[in-house]
Amino acid sequence: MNCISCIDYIIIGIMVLSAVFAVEWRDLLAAVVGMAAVSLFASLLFFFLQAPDVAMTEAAIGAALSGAVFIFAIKRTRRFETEEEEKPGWWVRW
Amino acid sequence: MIEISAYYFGAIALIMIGLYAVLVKKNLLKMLVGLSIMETGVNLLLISIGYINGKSAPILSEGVGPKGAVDPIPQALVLTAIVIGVATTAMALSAAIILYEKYGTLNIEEIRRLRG
Amino acid sequence: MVSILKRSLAIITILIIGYWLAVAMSHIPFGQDKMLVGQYYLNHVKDQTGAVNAVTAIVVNYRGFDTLGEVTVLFIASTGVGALLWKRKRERTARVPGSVVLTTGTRFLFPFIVLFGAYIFIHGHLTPGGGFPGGATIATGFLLLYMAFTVYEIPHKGFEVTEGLVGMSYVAVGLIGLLIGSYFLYDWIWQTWHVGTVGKLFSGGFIPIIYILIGLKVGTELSGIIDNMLKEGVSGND
Amino acid sequence: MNGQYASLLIAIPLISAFFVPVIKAASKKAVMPFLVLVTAVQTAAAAWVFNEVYTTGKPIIVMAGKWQPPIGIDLYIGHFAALFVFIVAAVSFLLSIYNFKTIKIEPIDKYAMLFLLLMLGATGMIATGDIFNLFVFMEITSITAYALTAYNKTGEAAEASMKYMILGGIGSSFFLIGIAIIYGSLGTLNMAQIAQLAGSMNATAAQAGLALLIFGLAVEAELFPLNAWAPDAYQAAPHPVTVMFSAFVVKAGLYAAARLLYLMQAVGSWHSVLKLVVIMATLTVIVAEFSALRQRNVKRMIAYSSISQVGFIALALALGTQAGVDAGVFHMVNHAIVKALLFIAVGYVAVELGGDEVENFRGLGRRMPITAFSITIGSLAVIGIPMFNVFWSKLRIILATVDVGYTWAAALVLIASVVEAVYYLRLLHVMWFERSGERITESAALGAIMLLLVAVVIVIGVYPDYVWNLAQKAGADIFNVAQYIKNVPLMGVGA
Repeated sequence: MNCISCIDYIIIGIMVLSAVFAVEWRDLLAAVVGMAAVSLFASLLFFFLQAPDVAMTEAAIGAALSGAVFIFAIKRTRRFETEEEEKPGWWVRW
Repeated sequence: MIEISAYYFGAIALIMIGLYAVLVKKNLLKMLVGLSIMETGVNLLLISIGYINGKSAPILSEGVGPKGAVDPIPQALVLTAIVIGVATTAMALSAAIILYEKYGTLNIEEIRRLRG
Repeated sequence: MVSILKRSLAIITILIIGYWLAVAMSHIPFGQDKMLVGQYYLNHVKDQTGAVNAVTAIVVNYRGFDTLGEVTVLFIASTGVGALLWKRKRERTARVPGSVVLTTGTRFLFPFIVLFGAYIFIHGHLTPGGGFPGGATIATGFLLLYMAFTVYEIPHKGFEVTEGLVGMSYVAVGLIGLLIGSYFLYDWIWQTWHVGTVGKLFSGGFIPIIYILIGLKVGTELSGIIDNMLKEGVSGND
Repeated sequence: MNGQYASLLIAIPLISAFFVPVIKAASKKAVMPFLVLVTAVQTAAAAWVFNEVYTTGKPIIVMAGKWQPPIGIDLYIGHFAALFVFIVAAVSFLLSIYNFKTIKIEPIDKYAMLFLLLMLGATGMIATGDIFNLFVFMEITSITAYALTAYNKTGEAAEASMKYMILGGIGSSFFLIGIAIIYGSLGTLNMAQIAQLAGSMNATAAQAGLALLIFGLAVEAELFPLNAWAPDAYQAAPHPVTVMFSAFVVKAGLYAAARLLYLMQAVGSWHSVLKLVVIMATLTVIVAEFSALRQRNVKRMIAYSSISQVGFIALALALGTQAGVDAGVFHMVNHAIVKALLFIAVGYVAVELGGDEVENFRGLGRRMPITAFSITIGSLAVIGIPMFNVFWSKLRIILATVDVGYTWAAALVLIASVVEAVYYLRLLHVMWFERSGERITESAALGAIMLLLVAVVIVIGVYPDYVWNLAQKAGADIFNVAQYIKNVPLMGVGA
């Protein structure tokens, strides 16, 4: 088996799930929290993978600070996604 | 069927979810959340490449010899990549704030329409 | 209808990319020893750099050039955010003051947070951590101050000048290496004098010095970014 | 002097950029003159390095921290890097004078820092010899470029910058995945060692890794599917920044892509990646030329033309032959000069006449004769009229393309060139044969810069041999990987 202590399967599952939620939630604040959760679970995985330096940095910078910066941006803009998407991304067209 | 480890699977899944958000979503902040998730996925991929079964962290203090540690290079790379990711995110968010101040929306279709 | 079509098209593209990545990754076995250069670092890190933490030694010493670039990236981000959100007159717009718990807690905790951050970056060559998480911790302290007090602002002038001076000292440390050892970013402290014993605080050549500089720089820059994001232009001016 | 002093090329802009806040605290007026001083010093340093490399014929290997590659990071300043570092520095020097006229929006001190760091990023991308370090410099370049694109703080600028950021973010993630795959297979990050070991890599993994690296760089190099940001960014960015984009930021991306492409030539699936790049490049040329045809904004039109020329270069670099690479490098040099000239002149017109729409150019021949003359020469050169520099490189690219057997690509590219002639001649017609407005006194310094560039264009056009020789040496530097490996003093680790 490839798993290290087998708890990692569960954490990977939760991490992917929070990523899906982060992308699908309409409330941007919730989405940012989901993103921070992905970062936190990833930092836990880094710890399992014997990378404590990276785990610390990811927790401090990836989860906490970038989450904070996102929240400030939401505070200065708006909190909810608006309408349904219809066309492909706008870089596809010239 | 190809067989890959759970960590690779998780990392690739994060990359794909992030890419999906960037390609499909219309809200700028949502796209940036996607980019951020993608970056986390890439970092996880790099770290799991450096992992070696049964070896411990590359801090050679007590009881860990040069033969008993995992590969330190990917960890150093990811340290750099995380900081770069946060820098990009901060830049992108301030551009988003300007866009919102000018157009009053974060929806890219709306912005396009308002710009004419 | 069209939306579903486009969305499924995007999903199919992404699945193809994902499959392709998975195929490529399946040729890189997980959990096996594939080290080439990495093993060299592990074997020689103690006597060549005097640091115990191999990751730190790589980040600061072996691949110091990357780190210089990384510090620059953060500097660019702080400068860029400042340039984009620049307004002639700006002030904070927070209306709700922090609760009693938050304000007293912040007053009490702030020095300890800064101290802890400093501890993290000073011990970077011995324990996990280093300049980046340490600096981020310090920035978190300032973030707390911002949240607790509606009128608090960092001393901008001082922070900007510190940023600049600290960055210059980093390059200057590298240039001293160029002068002494005739190589840019040469570890002139450890390689010429072997100061200190491996595993103690006083060791690691220029790693502690650089990590202190990085910690200060990261702390001031991230606080600057937070400050810029939180302040809005006063209406009437542009 | 010791070759290690070439590291000053990185150290000078960096320490000066960090010094700007200190200067600003003393006096805000001093920032712009400081920029001129720094770029002048940088140009001198680059000229010294150029002279050193071309007289000794040996590349300078800068080893950071006295660590021999692959342990440490090395800067490989070979014939190509020496040539282009010099071009980067010289163009920046001209632009630092141009800045006085064109940059009026606050905060100028931050602009100065970003300007220096963009120059630093391009220099680093060209000089580095380590793929992760390449990533770091690529991020320095692109994050500075994002900030500078949005610098005018208009809605268009912010949108262009946002587009750039999102594509750039995808690109940099792909690049990092590419690094992960290559590192996972080979265990090293040094370019020379990668080239040495590339043959032992699994073909599928190598194909994926290389394609991801190229895709990541394609954002910077403006290749077709990933270049949608470019026209918007070129149009919205401050004028000096547009010049920098087209004169060397793109070139840095292209060079890095070409370098990685040729380093990996030992892998089994190499030709499929090469073919992919050829297709991307041809599409870039065609799409850009036809989009340029319907533009009313001159700056945007020239931006499209610039993209199509970049496609030309990419096509030449991806042919996989010595002749193609030489021609590509030659075209890079010519394109840098011509597009610097065109964008400087157009930006100057926009500053003086309040806009860069076609209407503003009506009767320019009488209103601003020197500028109009420069635009004319630049346009004729880009179209590929003989006796101007671009003619020679275009000719060589097409010959090389036919030589390899991509006749279809050569034909398509020729058609695109005809289209290019149409819209440039249309611009010239507006400038010279319509009349409006009265004469404006032109700035002497800018006139001198433009006339200098015009002179360079004509001199290279009449005597192409000197630059062609340089381009051949520089091309050999990219193409001859065995020599590259031999030049880097690799330490025997593992391999």
